[in-house]
Amino acid sequence: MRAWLYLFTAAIAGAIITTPALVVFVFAGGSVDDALFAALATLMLVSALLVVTMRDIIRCGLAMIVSFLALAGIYVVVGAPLVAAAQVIVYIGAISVLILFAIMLTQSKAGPARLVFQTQAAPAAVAAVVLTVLITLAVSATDWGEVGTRVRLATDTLAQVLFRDYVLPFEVVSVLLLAAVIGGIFIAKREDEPS
Amino acid sequence: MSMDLLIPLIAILPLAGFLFTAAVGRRLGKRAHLVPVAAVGLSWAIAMVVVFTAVTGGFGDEGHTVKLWDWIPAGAFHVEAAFFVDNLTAALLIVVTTIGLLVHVYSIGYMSHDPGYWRFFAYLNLFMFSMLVLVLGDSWLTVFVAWELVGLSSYLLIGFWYRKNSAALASKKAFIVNRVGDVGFALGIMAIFVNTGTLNIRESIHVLTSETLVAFPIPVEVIALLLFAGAMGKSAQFPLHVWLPDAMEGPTPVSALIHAATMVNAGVYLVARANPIFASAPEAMVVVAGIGIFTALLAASIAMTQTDIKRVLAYSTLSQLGYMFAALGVGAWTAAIFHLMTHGFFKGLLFLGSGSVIHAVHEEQDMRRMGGLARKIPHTYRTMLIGSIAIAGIPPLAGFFSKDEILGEAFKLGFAWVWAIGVVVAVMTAFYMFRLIGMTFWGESRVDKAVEPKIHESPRVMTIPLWLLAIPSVLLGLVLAWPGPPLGPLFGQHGPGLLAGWLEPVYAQGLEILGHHEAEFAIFGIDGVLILISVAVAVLGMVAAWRLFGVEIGGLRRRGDPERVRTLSARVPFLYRASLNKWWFDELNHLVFIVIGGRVAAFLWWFDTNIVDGIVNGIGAVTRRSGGGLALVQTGRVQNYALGIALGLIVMVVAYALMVGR
Amino acid sequence: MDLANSLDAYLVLAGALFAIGTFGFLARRNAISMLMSIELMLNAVNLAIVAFGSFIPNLKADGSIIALMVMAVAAAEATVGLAIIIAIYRNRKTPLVDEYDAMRR
Amino acid sequence: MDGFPILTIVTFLPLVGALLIAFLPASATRPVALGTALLTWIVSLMLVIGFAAGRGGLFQFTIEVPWIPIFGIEYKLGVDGLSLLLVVLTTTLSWISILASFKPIQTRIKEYMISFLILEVGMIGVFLALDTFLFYIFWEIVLVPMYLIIGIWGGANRIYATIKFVLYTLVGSLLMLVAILATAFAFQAAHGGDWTGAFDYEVLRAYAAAGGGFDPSLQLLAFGAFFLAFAIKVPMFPFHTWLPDAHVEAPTAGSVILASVLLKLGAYGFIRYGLSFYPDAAQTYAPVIIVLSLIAIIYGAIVALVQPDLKKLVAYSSVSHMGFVTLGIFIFQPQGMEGAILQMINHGLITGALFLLVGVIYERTHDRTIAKMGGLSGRTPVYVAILGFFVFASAGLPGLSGFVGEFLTLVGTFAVSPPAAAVATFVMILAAGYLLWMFQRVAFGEVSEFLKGLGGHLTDIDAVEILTVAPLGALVVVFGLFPGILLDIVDGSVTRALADVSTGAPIALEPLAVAAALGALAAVVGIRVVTLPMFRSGSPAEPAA
Amino acid sequence: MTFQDLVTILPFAAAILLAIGVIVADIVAPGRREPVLVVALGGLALVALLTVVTGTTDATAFGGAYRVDALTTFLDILFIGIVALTVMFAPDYLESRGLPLAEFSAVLLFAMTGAMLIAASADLLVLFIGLELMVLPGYLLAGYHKSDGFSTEGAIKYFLLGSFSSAIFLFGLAFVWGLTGTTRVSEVADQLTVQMATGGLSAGLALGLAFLTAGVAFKIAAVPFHYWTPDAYQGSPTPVTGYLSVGPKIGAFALILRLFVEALEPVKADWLPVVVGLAVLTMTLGNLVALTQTNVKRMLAYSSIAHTGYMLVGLAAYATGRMEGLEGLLYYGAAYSVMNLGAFAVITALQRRAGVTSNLDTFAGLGRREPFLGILMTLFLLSLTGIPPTAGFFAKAYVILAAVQASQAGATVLGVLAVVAVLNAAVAAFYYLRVVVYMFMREPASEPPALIRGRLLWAGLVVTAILTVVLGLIPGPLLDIVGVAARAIG
Repeated sequence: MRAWLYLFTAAIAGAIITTPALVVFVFAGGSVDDALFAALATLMLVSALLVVTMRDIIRCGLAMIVSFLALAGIYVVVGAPLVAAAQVIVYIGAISVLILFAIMLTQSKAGPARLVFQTQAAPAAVAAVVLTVLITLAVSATDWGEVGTRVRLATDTLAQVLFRDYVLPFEVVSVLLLAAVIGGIFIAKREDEPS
Repeated sequence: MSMDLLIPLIAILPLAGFLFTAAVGRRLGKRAHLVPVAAVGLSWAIAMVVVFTAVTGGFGDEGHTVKLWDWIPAGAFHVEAAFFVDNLTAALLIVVTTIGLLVHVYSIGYMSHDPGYWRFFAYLNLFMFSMLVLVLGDSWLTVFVAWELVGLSSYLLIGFWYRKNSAALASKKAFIVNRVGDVGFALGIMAIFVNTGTLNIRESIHVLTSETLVAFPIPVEVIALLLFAGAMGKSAQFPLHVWLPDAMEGPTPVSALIHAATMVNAGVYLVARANPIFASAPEAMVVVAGIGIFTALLAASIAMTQTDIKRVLAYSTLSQLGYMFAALGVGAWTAAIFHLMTHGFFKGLLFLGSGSVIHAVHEEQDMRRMGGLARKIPHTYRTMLIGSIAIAGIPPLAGFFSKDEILGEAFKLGFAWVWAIGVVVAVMTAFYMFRLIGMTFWGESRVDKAVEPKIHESPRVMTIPLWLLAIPSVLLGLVLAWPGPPLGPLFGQHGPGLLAGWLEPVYAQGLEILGHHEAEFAIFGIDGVLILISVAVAVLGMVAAWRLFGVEIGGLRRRGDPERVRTLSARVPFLYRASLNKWWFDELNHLVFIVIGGRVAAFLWWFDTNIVDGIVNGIGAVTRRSGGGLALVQTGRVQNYALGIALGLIVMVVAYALMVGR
Repeated sequence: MDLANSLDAYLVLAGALFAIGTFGFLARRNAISMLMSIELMLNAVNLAIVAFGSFIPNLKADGSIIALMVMAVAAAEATVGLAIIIAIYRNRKTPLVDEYDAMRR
Repeated sequence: MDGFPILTIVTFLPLVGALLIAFLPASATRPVALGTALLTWIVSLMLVIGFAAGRGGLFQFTIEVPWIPIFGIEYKLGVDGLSLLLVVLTTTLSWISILASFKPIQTRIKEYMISFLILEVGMIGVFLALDTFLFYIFWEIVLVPMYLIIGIWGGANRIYATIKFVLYTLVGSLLMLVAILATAFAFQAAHGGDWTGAFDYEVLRAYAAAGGGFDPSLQLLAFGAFFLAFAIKVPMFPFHTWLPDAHVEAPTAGSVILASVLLKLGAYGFIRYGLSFYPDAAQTYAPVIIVLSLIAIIYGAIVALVQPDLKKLVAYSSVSHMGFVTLGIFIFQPQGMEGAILQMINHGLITGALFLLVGVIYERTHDRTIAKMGGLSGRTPVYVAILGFFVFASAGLPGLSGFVGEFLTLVGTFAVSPPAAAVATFVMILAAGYLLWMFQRVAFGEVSEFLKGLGGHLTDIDAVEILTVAPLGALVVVFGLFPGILLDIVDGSVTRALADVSTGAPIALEPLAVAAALGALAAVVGIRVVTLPMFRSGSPAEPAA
Repeated sequence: MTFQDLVTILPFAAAILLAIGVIVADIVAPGRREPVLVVALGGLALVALLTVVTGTTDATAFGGAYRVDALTTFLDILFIGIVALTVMFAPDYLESRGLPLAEFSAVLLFAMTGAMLIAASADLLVLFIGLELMVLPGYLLAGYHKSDGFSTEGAIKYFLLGSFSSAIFLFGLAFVWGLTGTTRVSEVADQLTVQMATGGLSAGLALGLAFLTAGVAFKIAAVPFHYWTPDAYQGSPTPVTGYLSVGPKIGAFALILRLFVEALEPVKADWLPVVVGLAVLTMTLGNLVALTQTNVKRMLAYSSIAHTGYMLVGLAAYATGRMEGLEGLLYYGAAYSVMNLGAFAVITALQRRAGVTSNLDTFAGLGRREPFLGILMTLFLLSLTGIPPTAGFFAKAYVILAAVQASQAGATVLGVLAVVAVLNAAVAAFYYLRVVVYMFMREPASEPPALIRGRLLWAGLVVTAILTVVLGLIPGPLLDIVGVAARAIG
C-alpha cells in the first residue's frame, strides 16, 4: 500500500517538474537548454519551498540537498561547470552533511515541534512576495549593458584568473575558515572537557 | 566754625549716636541714654546756630550748599551727596531738632523700665539722622534715601515691642503703605531726570519751570502728581492714611515725635519744596487741595467717636495734615508750613501728655476707663489743656493763627469750598479735643479700682518737656505771624509776618508763576470776618463738647451727659457707626488685599508649579514614556527582529526606487 | 522565447530563491531551519553572480571565482552557526529560536 | 603686570588646590580648600589693583596661546571691567562658601571641596574666556560639580532637583554650542575658508560691528540659541522653574554659589556675546526680553509672597531681582546697563548672604518652614539683627547697594518706556511685602512652640557664621554709599557694549504696551497681595498643588 | 605576487601570523596566560610598529585589490588599539569564569585582521571577505561564555541576524558587480560616474544600493536594523561587549568609507537622504529607549546605537561636500572607541564573580566604595554625554560643526540634523548621569561585588581615561591625523 503511495507522490513530483519543461519545449518552441532550465528551475524552487515549509526537519534537509542539486544543474546550463562541481562538493558534500549532523545532535526526544511556523508566518509570506515582486520589477526595468551570450569557461583560464587576480581573497578565505574552525571547535566543545 | 562743617554735623551727630549705641548700648544698661541725648542736644544747638544764620539772611536767598561726595557718578546720571540749607529747611530744622530733643529727654523717664532701653534710644537717633537728612538733602535722590530711612526707623520704632503681634503687623503695614507712596515718588524722580537730566532739586526745578516752551517727554502735571503720591504716603493722606492709626502701637514718645511732629510732615515739606512744579501744574494743585481737605474731614469725623486716647490724637493728626495739604493745594504755602510748625509743637505736646496719662493709669489707653484725672496729674492736665485750646484754634494760641491763615487764604484765593469744609472740620476739631479732655480729666473717675490709688504724676524728666512744649504752643503763633514790630525788625524783616518773610524767597518763583501777590492784611475787612467765623465755630465745637462731656475750668463747671450722647448718636445711627468703624477702611482692605489678593497669589503659585513647571516635567515624562513604548519593539524573538529588518529592507528599496532616473 | 539565454530569467530565479529563503528565515522556528534558509539565500546570490559572470563580458571568469569564494564563506558561516546552535542547545535543550527570549525590551 | 600670566593663575589656582586635596590626607582637606580659595581671592584682588579703569573697556592682562590651530581656536583669557567685577565676586563668595561649609558638610568632605574648587575654576573661566569655544568649555565645566554638589550633599529630593538642573541647562547650552559653531563657520566662510580668529571673541566682535556683521537670519537663529541658554541660566520667566527646586535641595553653600554667581553667567553672556555678536537680532528680540523681564519681576515677587519655605522664598525673589538685570541690559540705555551690572553684583552679595543666613537657622532647626519659626529675636537677637539688615538690603533700601542698581535700571527703563518702568517700580512694594512678611513671621511675635522645643540647640549665630556674612554686609554698605567704585570700573565695558548694539534703533513699543498691560494687571494684583498679610501673620491659602 | 606586495601587506600578514602564534603559544604552554598575553600584546605592538612603518607611503598590492593609504594606517592603528585594550581587560574576567584566554585572543585577533583587511581593501570581493572575517569571530566571541544562557542566546541572535544581513549585503554587492562589471573600487566608481552621466540611477543599481545600505546599516547597528545590538551586547561577556561596541562598528564604518564614500561616491546624492533618515531614526530611538533601561550594558548598547547616529551625521555632512564631515566621523570613531571601552572596562572590573549583573544597583555607592573607579566611570559617562573637556565632547562638536557648515552651505536638512543631534545629546545626559546618581548618590548595595584588581585592567583603564581627557583637551594632533586620513579618500 505504502509503496503505491510513494509511487504516486513520485509521479506527481515528476509531473510538476516535467510539465513546465514540456510546455517550454513543445508549445513555446524553446531549445533543449530552455526546457532543461525550466525543469531544473522548477525543481529547485519547489524543493526550496519544501525546505521552508515541511514539518519534519530531516526531510527539510533532504529537500535542501535536492534543491542544491538542481541549482548545480542550472550552473551547468548557464555555463559554469566548475561552480557546479564546487556546488556538489561543498554544499552537498560538506554543508548539508554538517547540517544533518547538527539535526541529529539537536533533535529533542519530543521529536519535531508541533508548531512549525512562527506566529508571524503570514506577514513573512507577504514580505517575501513583495520582495520577489520588487526584485523582478527592478531586474526587468534594468538595462544590463551589452549582454553577450553564455560563454563556457575553460577551467585553466579560471585557474589562471584565480591565482593571478584573486590570490588575496583565496588566501584570506582560508584564514576565515581557520578562524571559524578554531572558534567553532571551542564553542561546540562540551564544557566538562578540559580546555 | 564754618557752615560746611556745622551743617553736616547736624545729621552726623545723631548717626554717630546711633552707631555707638547700637554697638555698645546693650552693655550700658540704664546709662544708655547719655550718648544719644547728648548727640541730639548738640545737634540741636548747632541747628539753632544754622537756623539763626539762615533766617538772618546769612545764606542769602539762594541758600547754602555743602557737597559731601559724588554719590552716583554714572555718566550722565550724576548724583551728589550734598546738604542744602535755606529758610524752609531752617523752619523744619527748628521743629525737628527741638521736638526731637524734648522727646529724647521725655523718653528717659517714659522708657526707664523697658528692657529695650538702649535699643529705643538707638532707633530714636537713627530716626533723627534720617529726618535731618531728609530736610537737608540737596538732591531728589538724597531726599528719597532719607525718605525711605525714616520709613525704616519708623518701622523699627512702631515694632519696638516686637513680641506684641499687633505691633509687628502695624510696623510692617506702615512700611508697606509708605512704599506705595514711595513708588510714586521714585517714578517722579525718574521723570524729573528724564525731563531735566539732573536730580539736583533747585536745578531741576529751574529747568522744569523756566523752559516751559520746551515739550517735555513727561508732562509737569504728571511729575507733580507723582511727587504728591509720595507725600500722601508719608503724610498719610487718604487713601494711604490707614497706617497712621495702627502706628500708635509704638511707644508714645514715638507717636509724638514721628507720627505727629516730624515724619508725617515730610510730605508737606516735599510739596512745599517743589512749589514751583506744582505752581506750573494747577490741575495737580486742585487734586492736592481736594485730597487734603477730604482727609481732614474724614479723619475728624472718625476722631469724634474713638475711645482710645492715642487714636483720637492720631486721627486728629490726620485731620490737621489734611489742613496743611489743603493749604498747599490752594497755594497758601506759608500757611501750610506755619501750621506744620505750630501743629508740630502742640500735637507733640498732646501726645507726650497722653503718654503721661497712660503712664499714670498703668498703660490704660481707653478713655472710658479714665476721667477726673485733672486733680491727680495736674501738670499733665494743664499742659494738655493748653494743647487742646491751641489745636481748637482759640486765639491767641498758636493753632488759631496757623489754622485761621489756612482758611483765610483758601477763601481769599477763591477756594470757597475748601474754606467751607475747613470750617466744618474746625468745629469737629474743637469738639473731639474737648471730648478727649472731658472724658480724661473731668467728671468722676472711671478708673479701675485697683489702679485708682496708684495714680501718680509723671517724674520731672517727663513733665518738664511738657511745659517746654506748652510754651511754643502758646506763643509760636504770635511770634511767627505777628505782622511787623517788635519782632520783625529784630530779624530784619518787614511785612505780613516773620515766617512769611523768611519763606518769601523760597516761594517767590512759585508765587510768580501762580500770579499771587500778598494781599494787604485787613483786620477790619475780609480777614476780620473770617477770623470771627473761625473763632466762632471753634467756640461752638468747644461748647458742644462741654454740654455732652462736661467741663471743669475754674468757675465753669458742668457734668457730662452720657444719656444725651447716646440719644444723639442714636439719632444718626449710620454716621455714628461709620465714624466708630472708621468708615470700614480696615474691613475694605481685609477684603481686597487678603481675601482676593491671597487667592490671586495662591493661584499664581499653583500656576507656577502646575502649569509652567508642569509643562517642563511633562516634556520629560513624555520623552521617557515614548522611550518605553519604543522598547516594546525589542521582543527578544529573532524572527520578529528579522521581520523588522525585512520590512526595513523593503522600505529602503522603495526609497531608492523613488530616486531612480533622477 | 529564449529562457536559458536571458539574464533576466536567471536573476528573477535568483530573486525568487532569495525570497523563499527570506520567508523561511522569517517564518521557521527551528534554528537549523533558519540556517538552511540562509543557505538558500546565499545560493540565490551565487546564482545571480554566476549568471552575471556568464553574461557580462567584463566579468567573464570573475563570476565563477566569486561564487567559489562565496561558497567558502558560506561554509565558514555554517560551521560557526552550527557550533553556536549546539552550544545553546546544551543550555536551553530546545532548537526553537523563538524560545530564546530571556533578553528583551 | 602684562606678560605675567596672572589670569591663568587666578583661573587654575583652585584646580591646584583640588589636586592637593585629592592627594593629601583627609585632615588637610579643609585648611587646604580654604587656603586655596583665599589665595585665589587675594590674586583676584591684585587683579583689581593692577587693573587700569581708564582703558575704555579694553581687555587687559590678555593671554593668548594657540590651542587647536586647525580651527584657530585659542586659549585666550582677558579681563575688562565687567568680568573683573564678576571674577572678584566669584572668588569672594567661593571662600565664604567654603568657610560656611565647614560645619554643615560632614560627609565625604574631600569630594565636596574638590567639586567646589573645580566649580570655581569653571566660573572664573567663563568670565575670563575670550574664545567662544573656550567659553563654552568652561560653561559646561561649571555644570558637573554643581550637579554633584546638589546631588550628593543636597536635601531629600536632591536627585530630582539636580537632574532637572543639569538637563534644563544642558538643553540650552548645547543649542548654544551649535550657535557658536555656526557663528565661527559664518566668519570662516566670509574669510575665504580661513579659520583664523573664527572663535576669537574680539575678532568676531569686530567683524559683527563692521559693516553688516553676520547674516540676519543667522543672527536670529544664533541669538535665539544663545538666548535660550542664557535665559535658562539667569533664569528668565518662564524658564525659571528649575531654580526653586535646585535651591531648596542644594546645601547652603551650593545655594549661595548658585544664586550669587551661576545666575550671573547668563546675564554676563547676554552682555558679552548676545549684544556684541548679534546686535540686530538683539534689537529684534529686545522687546520680547523686556516683556519677559517685567513679567519675571512682578511674577517672581508675587509667587515669593506665598512661599512657605525660606529658601524657596529667596529663590523666587532671585527670579524677580534677576528680572531687573535682563531688563536693564535690553533697555539699551547706559543707566540701564550700569544698573543691571550693579544689580548683578548686589544680588550676588545680598542673596548670597540671605542663603547663608537661612543656612545658619537650618543648621540649628533642620527646618526652613517659615510657619514654624516666630519670635526668633527673643532667642537669637544678633542673628535677627543681621537678617534684618540683609532683608532691607534685599528690599532695596536706599543707602544700601541694592537700591542703586535697581534705581539706575529703572531710570534707564523710564527713559525708554515709562509704563515699563512703572511696572518694574511696583516691585518695590511687592519686595517689601514678601520680605517684611517673612521677617515678621520669623523674627517677631512670641517664640514659637517649635523653637521652644529645640531648647538649647537654638544658639545665636556664632563667630564663624558672622565672619561669613560680615564681609558681604560691609560691601553692601560700601557699594551703597560709594557705587562709584564699581561704576568707574564697568563704565568702559558698558560704553563698548552699547556701542556694539546700536542704541539708536528705537525699541518697538507695541510689545511694551503689552508689557504695560500685563504689568499693570500684575501690579494691581501685586498691591493687593502685598498687603494681604497686613492684619494676620498666618500664611494664606496653600496652593491647590 | 611580488616582493613589493609582501611588504605592502606585511602588517596584515603579521596580524594573521600573530593570531596563529597565540594558539601555538597556548599549545607550547597549555592553560597559562602569561605566554599568551606576552605574545598577543607584544605581537600587537609589533604589528602596530609595522603598520606605522609601512603605512607611511601609499601603495597597492595584488593588482590593486589591496591598498594602503593614510586612512588604512589610521584605521589599522585604531583597530590594534581596540584589540590590545580588549586583551588587557579580558584575562581576569575570563579566568574567573574558567574560559581560556588563548582561543579568545586568537579569535579576537582574527577579527582584527578582518577589520584591517576592510580598511585596506580596494576590491569589493576583498571587502566582503574582510567583512566576514571580521564578524564571524564576533559571533564566536559573543557566545564565548558557552555555558551561560545569555551569552549563547546573544550569540545565536547575533549570528542568525548577522548572516541574514550578510546575505542581503552580498545580494546588493552582486547587483553592483553585474551593473559595473568589475570588482575594483576605483573602476566601479568610474563605471557609475559614466552611468549616472548617461541614464541616471538605474533600477538595478537602486535595488543594489538598497540591499547594500540595509546590510551595512545592520553592521553599524542603525535603526531599523539595530535589533541584534541590545541582546548581543547584554548577553556577551563584558569585555567582549566592549569590543563588539567599538570594533565591528568602526570596522563597518571603514566598510562604508571604502564602499559608499569611494566606490559609490558618484551616487552620493542618492544615498544621502537615506543616510539622513537613518541618522535621525538612529539617534532618537537609541536615546529614547536607553532612557528606560535599568541594565547598564543594555543601556550602553542603546547608547551605542545613538552614537552610530551621531557618526552618520558626519557621513551625511560629508555627502553634502564637507570634508569636515569625514574628519568628524573618524575623530568620533576614535573618541568613541576610547571612552566606550573605558566604560565597559569599569563594568568588567565590577564583575569579578560570575553572576554579578550589570544592573544599576550593582553601581550603587560605587563612588563611595571605590572613588577612583567611580571617578573614572563618571569621566567616561561625561564623555559619552559630550560634556567638555572630554573626547566625546569634541567629537560631537566636530560632527555638529560639519553639519552646521553643510546647512549654511545650502543643505538645510543638515541643520535640522544638527539640532536633532544636540537635543538627543541632552536627552542622553539623563541616562548617563543616572549611573552617576547611583554611584555617588545612592547607598551601597547590600553586599558590594568583589572587584577585579588585575594590573592590566587598571592600566588599561588609566590609559583610556588619559586618552579621553587628552583627546578632549588637546585634539590638535589627532585632528591633523584624521585630516590626512580623510584626504586619502575624500
